[in-house]
Amino acid sequence: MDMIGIAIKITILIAYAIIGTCTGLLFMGIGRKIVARVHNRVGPPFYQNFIDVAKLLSKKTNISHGWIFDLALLFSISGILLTLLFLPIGGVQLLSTDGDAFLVLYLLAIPSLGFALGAGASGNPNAGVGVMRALVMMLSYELPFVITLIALMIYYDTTSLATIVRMQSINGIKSWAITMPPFMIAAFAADMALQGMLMEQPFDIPVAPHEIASGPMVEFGGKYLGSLMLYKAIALVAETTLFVDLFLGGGVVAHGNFAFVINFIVWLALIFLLFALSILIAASFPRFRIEQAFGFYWKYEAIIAAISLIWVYIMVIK
Amino acid sequence: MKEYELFIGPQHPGITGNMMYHLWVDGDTVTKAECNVGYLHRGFEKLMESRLWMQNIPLVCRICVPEPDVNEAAYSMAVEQLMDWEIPDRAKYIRTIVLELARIAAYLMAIGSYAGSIGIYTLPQWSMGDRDYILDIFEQLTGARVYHIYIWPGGVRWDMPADLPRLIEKTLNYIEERLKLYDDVLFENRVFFDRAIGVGKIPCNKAIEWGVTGPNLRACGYGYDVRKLEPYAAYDEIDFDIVSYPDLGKFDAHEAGDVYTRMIIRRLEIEQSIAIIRQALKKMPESEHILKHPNWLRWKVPEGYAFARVESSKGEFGYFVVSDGGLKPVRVHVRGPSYTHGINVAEKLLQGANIADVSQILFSLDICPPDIER
Amino acid sequence: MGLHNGDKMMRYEEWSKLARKASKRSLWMVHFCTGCGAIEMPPVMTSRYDMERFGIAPMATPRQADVLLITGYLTVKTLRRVIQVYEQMQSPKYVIAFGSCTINGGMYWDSYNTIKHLEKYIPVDLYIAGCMPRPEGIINAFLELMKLIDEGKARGWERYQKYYDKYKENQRRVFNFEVKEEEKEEKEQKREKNEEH
Amino acid sequence: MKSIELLGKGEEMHGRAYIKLSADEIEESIKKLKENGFNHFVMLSCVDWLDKGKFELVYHMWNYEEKEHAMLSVDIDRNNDVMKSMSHLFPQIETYEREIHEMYGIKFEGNNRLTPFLLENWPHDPPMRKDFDSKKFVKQMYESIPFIEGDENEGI
Repeated sequence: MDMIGIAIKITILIAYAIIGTCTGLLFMGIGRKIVARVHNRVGPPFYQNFIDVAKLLSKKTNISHGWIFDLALLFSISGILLTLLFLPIGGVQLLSTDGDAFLVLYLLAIPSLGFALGAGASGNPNAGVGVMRALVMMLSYELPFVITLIALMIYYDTTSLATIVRMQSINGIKSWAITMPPFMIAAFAADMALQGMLMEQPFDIPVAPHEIASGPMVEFGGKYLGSLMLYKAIALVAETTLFVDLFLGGGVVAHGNFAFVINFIVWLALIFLLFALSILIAASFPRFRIEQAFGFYWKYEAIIAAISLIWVYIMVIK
Repeated sequence: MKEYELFIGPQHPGITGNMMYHLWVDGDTVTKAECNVGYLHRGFEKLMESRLWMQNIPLVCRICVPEPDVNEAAYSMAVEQLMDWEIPDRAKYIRTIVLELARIAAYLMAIGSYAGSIGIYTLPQWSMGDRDYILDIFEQLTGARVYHIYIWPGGVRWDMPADLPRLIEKTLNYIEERLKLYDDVLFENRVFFDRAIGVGKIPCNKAIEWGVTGPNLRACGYGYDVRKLEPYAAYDEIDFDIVSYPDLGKFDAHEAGDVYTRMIIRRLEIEQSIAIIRQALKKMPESEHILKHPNWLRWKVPEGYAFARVESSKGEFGYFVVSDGGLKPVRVHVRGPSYTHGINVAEKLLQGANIADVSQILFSLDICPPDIER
Repeated sequence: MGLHNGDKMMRYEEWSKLARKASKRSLWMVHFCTGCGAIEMPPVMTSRYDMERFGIAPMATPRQADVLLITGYLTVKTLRRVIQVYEQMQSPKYVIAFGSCTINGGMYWDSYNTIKHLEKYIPVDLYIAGCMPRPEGIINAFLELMKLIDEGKARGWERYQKYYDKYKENQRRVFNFEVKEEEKEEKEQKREKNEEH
Repeated sequence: MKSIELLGKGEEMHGRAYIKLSADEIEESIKKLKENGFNHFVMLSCVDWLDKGKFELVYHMWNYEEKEHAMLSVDIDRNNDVMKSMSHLFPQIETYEREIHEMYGIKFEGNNRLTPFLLENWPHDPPMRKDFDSKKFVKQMYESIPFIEGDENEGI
């Protein structure tokens, strides 16, 4: 590849990182505002999260707990950025390969593992319990999510995310996967899995403040916490984008020369709606215990996902 | 995973104030719990021995922070017993109203903080905001939001303003409306049932022996309430029924003495308190509001032992006052309700509990550390 | 960040001005109810007074927080934890003390277990007077603290670093309940009085 | 009153039974009352009578059925402050005895948990005793600690 090509790729990479963080932080801020309205109060300004990150990054002392602690955070952020690169955003996918639907699933696990590594290195028992819970949570929500993913792959006969998005965008909204009955129930299962990925109630078990004092984050402070917030912002975008890509046609509604602008806006609106739905659910439910969450995913959600899988299989055979 | 130690508190969101539980945890199960209190010990009982009888009134209300009025009432009643005073009828009714308003405020706080402990942050926001309207009533009546110093030996400090009943009625109506929303969010929430039913059960046959009182005892199926056992203020003239375990009104009864039942009892007693206040406002007679005091600086209280008890939102509050006929009390000993269920009972309930449930068990017991430590 | 070198001092100054602007609008406080003033914290945090408007939020652990609220009297036992919490917080960090009991002991002036002057043990950036301070007072204090941060005057944490030994000595004395014997002096004073008579 | 009848002595004081007992009788009396419906142990208080040279322990018991309150009072010598522990009868007595041990220095034989309870690291006399002068202590301890001097413009 020539130099110009590499330069363009790097520029786009930086643009992705900036778009990812800014969108994530903005949405988190608007989310706080929405939750505040539910709570009957005014709430912080929508740009509050930018200020928070700026403040955390400008802290003067930053206590590290060894090189694993430092490295783990880097691990998480690079993992989540890589995930973002593999996801089609408004139909545009930066990196692609065959079977990237599986790849994304694995890449999404990397940040959690990095997180676990860092929290483990901090040596706080609360963090240890939190990490255990986070790993169990990952194990629980992956099952229904993978089943729905397999259903999609069988239906579209591909393992490439880009193909799934392209197939769904042929006729605009009408061809989105969510318009089909089997995928409606699959989308429900996947949305619950998304709730777990975003760590919102009733699945905010790994970071429960009243139980384990915010779990893995307990020893993070200053710049480390700031980086963690950046990671969370990107993760929010990546996880909701995955859902949009799988069920909502990646937000692709227009084709043509400048269609990507429209698609980008539709994508933004869709991930925001998903995020808003998630925080509204969070505002009205208590949290589960870990074994209850596990049971919920493996009993009810997995069965729902399996029904959709069988349904899709019958449809495909016919 | 090998056994490890966990400290819940004193700086921890999942603790009911400034106290600490030292937990030994194996996997997810607590194998041993030890309560560590004393973070709020101000030595009130020592301070009271060196102050005049009237000077103690501003001190006693600091003993239970969420519900200060019960302390003033209990101390005043103990002094009245020693002085052989019968307080005016109007003062009795005003005391009833103030104590019940304080009870509603304390329950709103308890329910809110419980809801926070299981992760539903909407309810604390609502209930604390609504509690503030009750504090507004207190502000109009007594001049202060939290520490009122309103109930005095011999009656109440000043008469109730003529327009206050209207404000009280308005606030009560508002809170009744809001309770329906609370039901939707917490008390009829499926996840709440999953979390709370069968968790943190007080063994009902042991409850009395362990010294459990108040709503926690009523959740075990014993309908004991100091308001009925030893009626103080105007409770003997007011018609109300005690809420106790199997009869939970519109809510389903599940298991006796668990977190669910304890919280439902609190929820129902808010409605009961509202009914009591309405009756008291209707029946309130016109008379003096306070007896004439002797000069406070030379006020000697006759010799003797007196014990006064009041039903607070947390349980039975008792004041044991000993006088040797002097200017100052010889001894004032406070029985805080949390003294039993915060230390002994909580230690026993936490043993074998899941660490996810530790916080909700503590909040559902409604432990108030200042009344343990004083 | 990290531009602590002398030649980059100008840029550091400019940067720290920006940092102060950010940190004044995002004050996170430790969730620690040290005394009875904590009863007025829920109303301030929740729907009626809503301090999240100003970017103030409660945080579960001291590592994540900027502001330590001392809500009322402190017993010696709590002071030990407060200092632990304060030292775990990451600077810049601020301390707001509530109520008259942190200023001079308030109504607990003769109690054997409460410390009387908080500023002998940790640096205090701001006091709120009253027992107890009203929610409006608390919000006002936060606004005042924001002003101080903006002007670069809230530097209690630098003071703590500078006089660390003195603070530690005071803390050691109070933790061990060290009684300073003044009996000799008292006796001498009495003797002098007697002689005068 | 039922408790006075049961134990054969005592007087009524402001509607409650006040029964003076000796240290040997107390365990039997509490047991007897517990069997006869006094199943709620309210509290255990201690009063320091400095001029009479004794500590008075008061065991409060409550009968839910009869709605009766009994105060069982025991005197112990101020110089020989040892008492038998009653914590096997009601579990919460253990906590009260811990507190009284800390605040008055009374030793309870048979209570294995007489560890520091409210205070930490307390090297002086038990503070609730009448001969412990709180004001003098505050003056000697808290007031003697100096303020941190320094430049006015630094901090604060």
